[in-house]
Amino acid sequence: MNPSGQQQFRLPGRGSRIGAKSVRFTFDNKPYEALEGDTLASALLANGVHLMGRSFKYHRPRGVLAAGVEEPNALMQISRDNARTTPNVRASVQEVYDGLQAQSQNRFPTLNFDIGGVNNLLSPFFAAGFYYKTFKWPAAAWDKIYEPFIRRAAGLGQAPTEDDPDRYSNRFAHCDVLIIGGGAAGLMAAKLAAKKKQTIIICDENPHFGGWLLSDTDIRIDGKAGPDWAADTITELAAMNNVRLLNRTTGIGYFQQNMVVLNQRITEHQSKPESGDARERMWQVRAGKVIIAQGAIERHMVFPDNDRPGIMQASAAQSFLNKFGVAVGSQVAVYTACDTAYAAAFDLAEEGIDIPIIVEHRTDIADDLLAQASELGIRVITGAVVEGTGGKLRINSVTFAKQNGNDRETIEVDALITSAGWTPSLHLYSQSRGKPQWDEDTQRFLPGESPQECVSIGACNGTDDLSDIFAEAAKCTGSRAPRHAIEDDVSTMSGFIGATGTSADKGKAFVDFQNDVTAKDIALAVREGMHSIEHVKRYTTNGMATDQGKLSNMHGLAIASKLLKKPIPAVGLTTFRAPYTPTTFGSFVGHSRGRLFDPIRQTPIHDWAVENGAEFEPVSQWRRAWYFPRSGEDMHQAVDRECQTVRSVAGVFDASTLGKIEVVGPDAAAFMNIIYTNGWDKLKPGRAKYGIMCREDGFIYDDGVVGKLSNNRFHVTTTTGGAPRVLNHMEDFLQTEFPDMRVWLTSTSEQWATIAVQGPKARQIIEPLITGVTISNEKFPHMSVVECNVCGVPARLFRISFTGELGFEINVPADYGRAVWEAVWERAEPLGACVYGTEAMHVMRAEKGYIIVGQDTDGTVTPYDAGLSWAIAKAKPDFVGKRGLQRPDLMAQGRRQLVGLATKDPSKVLEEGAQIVADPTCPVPMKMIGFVTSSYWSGTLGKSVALALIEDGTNLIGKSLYAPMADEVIEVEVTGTVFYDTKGERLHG
Amino acid sequence: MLVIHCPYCQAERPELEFANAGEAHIVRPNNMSDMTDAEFEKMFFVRENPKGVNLERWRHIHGCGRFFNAIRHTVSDKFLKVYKAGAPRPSDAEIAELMK
Amino acid sequence: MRNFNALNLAREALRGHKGWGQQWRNPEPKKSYDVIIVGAGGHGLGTAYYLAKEHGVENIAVLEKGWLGGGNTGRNTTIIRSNYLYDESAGLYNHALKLWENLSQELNYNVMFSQRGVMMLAHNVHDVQSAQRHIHANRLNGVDNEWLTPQQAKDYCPPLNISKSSRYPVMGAALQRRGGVARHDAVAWGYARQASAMGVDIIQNCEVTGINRATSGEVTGVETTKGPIGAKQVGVVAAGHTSVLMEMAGVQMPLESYPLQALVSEPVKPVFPCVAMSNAVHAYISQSDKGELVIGAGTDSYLSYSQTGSMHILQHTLDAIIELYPMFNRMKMLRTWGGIVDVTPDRSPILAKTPVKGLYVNCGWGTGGFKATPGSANVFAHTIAKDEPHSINAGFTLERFRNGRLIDEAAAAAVAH
Amino acid sequence: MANANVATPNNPTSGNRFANSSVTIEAAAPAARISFRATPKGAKDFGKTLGIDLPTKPGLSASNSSLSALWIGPDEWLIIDTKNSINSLMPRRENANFCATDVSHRNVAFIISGDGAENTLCASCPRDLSPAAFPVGTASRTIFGKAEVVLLRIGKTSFRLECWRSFSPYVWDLLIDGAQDAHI
Repeated sequence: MNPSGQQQFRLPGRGSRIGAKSVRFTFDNKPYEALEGDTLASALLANGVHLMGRSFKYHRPRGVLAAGVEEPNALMQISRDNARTTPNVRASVQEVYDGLQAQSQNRFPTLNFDIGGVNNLLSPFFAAGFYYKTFKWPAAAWDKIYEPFIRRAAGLGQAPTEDDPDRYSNRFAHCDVLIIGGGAAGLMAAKLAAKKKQTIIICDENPHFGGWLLSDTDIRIDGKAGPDWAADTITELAAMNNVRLLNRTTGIGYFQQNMVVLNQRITEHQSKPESGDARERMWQVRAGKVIIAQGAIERHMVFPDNDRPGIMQASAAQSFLNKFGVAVGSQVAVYTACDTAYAAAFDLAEEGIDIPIIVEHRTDIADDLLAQASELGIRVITGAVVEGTGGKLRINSVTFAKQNGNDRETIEVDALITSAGWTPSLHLYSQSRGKPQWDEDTQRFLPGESPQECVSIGACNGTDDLSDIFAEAAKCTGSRAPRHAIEDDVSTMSGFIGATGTSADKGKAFVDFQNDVTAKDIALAVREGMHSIEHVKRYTTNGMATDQGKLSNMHGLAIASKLLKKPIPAVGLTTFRAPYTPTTFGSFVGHSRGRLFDPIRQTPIHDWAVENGAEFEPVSQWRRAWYFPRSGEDMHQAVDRECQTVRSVAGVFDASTLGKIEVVGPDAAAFMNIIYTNGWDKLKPGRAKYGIMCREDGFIYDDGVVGKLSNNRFHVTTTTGGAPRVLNHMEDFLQTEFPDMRVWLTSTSEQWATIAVQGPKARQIIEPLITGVTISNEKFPHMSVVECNVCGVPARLFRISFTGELGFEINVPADYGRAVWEAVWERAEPLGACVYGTEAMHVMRAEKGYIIVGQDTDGTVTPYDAGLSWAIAKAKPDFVGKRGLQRPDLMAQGRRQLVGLATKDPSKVLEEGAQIVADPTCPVPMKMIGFVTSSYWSGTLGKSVALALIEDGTNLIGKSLYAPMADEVIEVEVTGTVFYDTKGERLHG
Repeated sequence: MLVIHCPYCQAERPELEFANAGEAHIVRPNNMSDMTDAEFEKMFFVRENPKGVNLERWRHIHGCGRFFNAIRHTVSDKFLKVYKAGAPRPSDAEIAELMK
Repeated sequence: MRNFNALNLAREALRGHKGWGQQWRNPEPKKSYDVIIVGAGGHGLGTAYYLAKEHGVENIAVLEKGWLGGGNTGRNTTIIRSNYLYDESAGLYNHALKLWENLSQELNYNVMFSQRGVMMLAHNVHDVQSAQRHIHANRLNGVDNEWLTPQQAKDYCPPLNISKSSRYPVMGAALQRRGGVARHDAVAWGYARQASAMGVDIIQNCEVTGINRATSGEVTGVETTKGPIGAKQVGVVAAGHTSVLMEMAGVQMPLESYPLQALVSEPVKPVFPCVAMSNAVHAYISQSDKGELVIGAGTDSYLSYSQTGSMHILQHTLDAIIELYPMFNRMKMLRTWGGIVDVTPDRSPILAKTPVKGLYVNCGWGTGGFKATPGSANVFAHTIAKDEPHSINAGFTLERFRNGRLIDEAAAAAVAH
Repeated sequence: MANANVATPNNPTSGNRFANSSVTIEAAAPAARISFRATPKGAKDFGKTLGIDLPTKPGLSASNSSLSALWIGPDEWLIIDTKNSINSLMPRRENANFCATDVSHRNVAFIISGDGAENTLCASCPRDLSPAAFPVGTASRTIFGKAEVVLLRIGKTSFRLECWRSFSPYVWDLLIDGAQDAHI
């Protein structure tokens, strides 16, 4: 040991997981050296730094407690740069890399001197549940004063403030056997299963496989030291192509039907990650069989002032020593109720570290342990308790006594290691919906029956003995028990649960370190009537910190159980929630970020619109050209120009996003009769019709023009957003209600690019491009459809209009969409026509009173309400929605009906969504009789136009109503829905 | 994500390929107009919603496209049986047998 | 019951909090009660509280199969708002919001109601139209709700991504400033404590296994795992389990029960000042006083009583969260959990009498019942006490599914939440 | 054969190509495609016309030198012909037992090949695509990220992926993102 320089607590030649190369890192801006392979915690301890964090509520100084994922105290902010900063990283897990920057959290101004520490002095007020009892006076102060204060004090690290530049990825995987945990149990299971030619995935959350074998120097398997046996086994497995080894990979969640989600960390330990490498990868594994070999987690002892830096788990001290060659102190006391702590003490003593005392809570200790202690000159006091500790930013003394309070003694130490026994990790077993069973003998929960194809082996199954573990591995893989020469000082892993100490009133005996939950808090919760463990948890927040109760849950349960005088299983066990350890959002999101969040669908004509300056609007998954501003135009001016140009000359519009469904078969018309409210028997091939479909409840579901191509074939169009659900709706009725109909449905939405040409000169524009048919008004009247060629391409040409003008819609196979569009535009532009977008389309259809499903209807509107009673074939014996429409409320008088509204001041444009009242002087809450569904400025008409759903609207035509706005009341007159060309003559031009 | 056996594909497929389509064996009568309002309510709105064995419809929408029926336990979420659309509702005795 | 006040708190702080008694009694059930409420969530406990306090009913029991507040009350993301579209909804939720504003004082229990504002994002023209329709209707109903431009939304909620190039660009937002969040457990505990003090027996670990009716049809009591208990009136307030309970009385319900998940991140310092919701991309988020980002996920597509959900639902939820708040990509998920939500065909609740005399039902809150807790409890108590609905819940009947007079918030806004 | 009077086709994926050390992803050439729906008799009849038996077992496909017929559902096939024109494939007249719909332009396709092809797909497709579960010739409609696709395994390490054309930019980007990890 070199007490003056860097890494003064590093023990040369010790540590199976570290290399010789040194790396540099900073903690709170101070530079330190570490060795390759160190965790941040082992590196800081090597440098004699124990103070690593502050607690959540009381801001108490804290050191590292554990060497693994259960660490509650040593949480840090790790940053590569401003964007790559991560809060709440466990120093016991983070591997050190050259250049790593770590900052302590939840302290101001510094970790050594934290003003928040005043909370510790106020802690008598801040007992469990104090929030609920206070901060209520005066009422307004909660939001303004108390809550902001509480929020600032809580919260640990800082969220990043920039977008994360790193990549994350996902992999769906399938295997015969998934093994979670690569300790002795998992490795042996993998070895045996692999021989059976099964496909295997084995993962371990640590950088190295081996589990506890890496921390225990006493184990020999076939004469090999634990780490060597693990390394050889890995080499063997890695050579087999049916085995996938995933280190730094945590089984975070066990879902239905043996789907287990693994989180793999790929670059977090690298100084300079390869660009392109994902930071993390999520594995969604569907396994034939799952073998859980997660191990067990050592519990700390609960006693007064058990949280000073320098106090840690015995197993952590042993891991720091044997994996990293780090001594956790020079005078290390031990407080234990479990045999395993002796191994830690002996390992430390053998390195020459002073072990002044083992305070043994139990009275009956195995003779060989006592003998070995005595051999090493270690004093053991049995039946004893630690009553308290001294020190501020580091422990400097420990006070212990016999359980009856006799023989009190205080000695100087710089570390105290404790063990209360081991808790089998049941997290994944429980998530698989297994019910943990209480084992009274060993005072622990163990896996019970497995509801899924899964088995727990090793320490997580409560098995301590290595040869027993290997036998379990053999059994669960259907193999013969392997023969191995095993040397292991088997020690039982059971211990003590609950709080110890004779003078419980002095000091704080922490159960949950991070959330500052003490044994007294648990007692208070019980006293206040919190008798379910879920109540205790929620009232005290025990087990709700970032370690999710891995250390605290059993202690909390035992304390409550004792006070309630109920057996532990009767108090209950809180549910184990995924994820097993906190898991980056990014790894859940994986590839689905930015442009991959959701497909952005674009039409074949999209690029042309981009090149011609269109603004776009998102419509369901699509981007649609909204309007085409010319230089200097705002939206209003562009839309105005587009509308007036269409009405006076013509316009070209990309309607490709409309849904299209081919309905084909001998029973096609009969099927259409069922799906639509309209009748389809009389429609002749070559003709088209506007159709309405309802749900069974009678409300409008979708609409669109349908062309009849032949007796057996309809070309159905749907709304843009409605296409998938309409097809599903049709398939549902076809497959399940009318399976005997010979009809087939095929989506052709994307087969066709649809180019609408509308306006007085529409025919003139397209006529020369068309071959095979005559499109005169006589030969090809309004509501016609024909198959022909356009620009030499097979096309479906419709004569339809959504503007009220003479109109055509050209459907060409999508690859030809852009070329045909350009050919149309080449003819249209010289004639003074324009291209127009969805906004102008909306204005023009509103001028004509044509509805948009979803805007002028909202799922509570019937065809009658929308003024579409003419589209209902009442004589049909059946159609979807027929019975629903007959329900009393749907037939009632005075329902909201679609009407037009004319503002008294024609220049006033109503707001869409504005509510309409009959009496604007009525006090709030006002009686609203309807609302504006569509409203636009009509440049063509020189006034505003609006559609509205108004109670009994058709009977109110000519009457005045009011739209009360925030700052004015707008008077309107109820009108019909058609504002432009009320006779509809222009359609037939 | 469940794994669902599609009776048309005769294989297990991931849930992401399917859409749940609600309660199974709701009869849409031939002459809907004769239904009372109460009967319509029962058909369109009222649902068994059992805590236990549920007879439900699925559509293999991103697979073979077919609607089919399944018997699933709503506490364990386990499928007990799948069968093609139009096949008769399994008898209570058969369902009880499946539960074993 | 000792009052929670500064003086008592100070006194207790100095003596190790030894003097606090039980917040509620744990009695054994009596042979019979005037009113039995089935389900000790916030709505059920609140109903008992208002029955005792406002209607003078003295002999009340609340039966709970698990532990009180352990269902959806303790599992939701605690969003409170009242900016609903239809008059009936606005009336009900605004009644609740007014009660929320004084609930800590009323219950002498800090429910930590924090009016930090609820912002609902609009991502396309249709969303904007829908938001405006809500805002106008809300104004005339006396419910606050205002329109924010994208920049104003960003100012109100700095982590929000308002880039025009995002997949679903933010085109604005509707903000209800009076909306916010509360501490869910405290609501159940606060009601339980006061109800218990007024003599209401809260009986936990007591599952109802049958509803008993006289030959003439009316309710006479319930069968439970603690034996039969008589009652003149029974109110079922059992969320996801409503169908199962009502079936015991022979009443079939227009309900379906779906798994709903939620999740929290690890705690961080204050970074998200309000509640923000997006129906279009299905993302709901706020930050708790502890510092956790609280995120509501979607429902699975199938019925389930398992209180667990699927991985892909969590993924889709976080996809949406990161689309809107890309800076949270490195944050870590700490915990997920699931609940069972009972959903009606029109996504509005049922708060009503039933065809069975003496049997009342309060259900169908779907994913958004927490916000209504005090209002729902208050009018449901009225409905039971008077054997007729309060004017506020008069529209929330069972009959509406027969006559077609739905309160279809779902149809009007894609998702009611 | 350029014809000044005939519009020039424009395929959104043409020219797309990506390669790294383990996988190559390319846009497939335009092809004639039919969505074919039929009764069993109709399927037999049309199979005779095409000169190929339409597969009747789930998940199978049948191929000859230019044409592949993919089983999609019990009454649905996707017929892809990389050489012949759609006009030469489409049935001459309507038939009460089947329905053939031209979807040549609805779909586009990518060819994913190389040792990392399976991994590339498994980044976003939940199906088991191992050779044991998805041998050469297997065809299936499935889900790829948030897009519906049809997968056909055309070789030991190669797949054809068909998707609707407006999803192709998304599918392409997702394939490339998956390809970054294909060597793992």
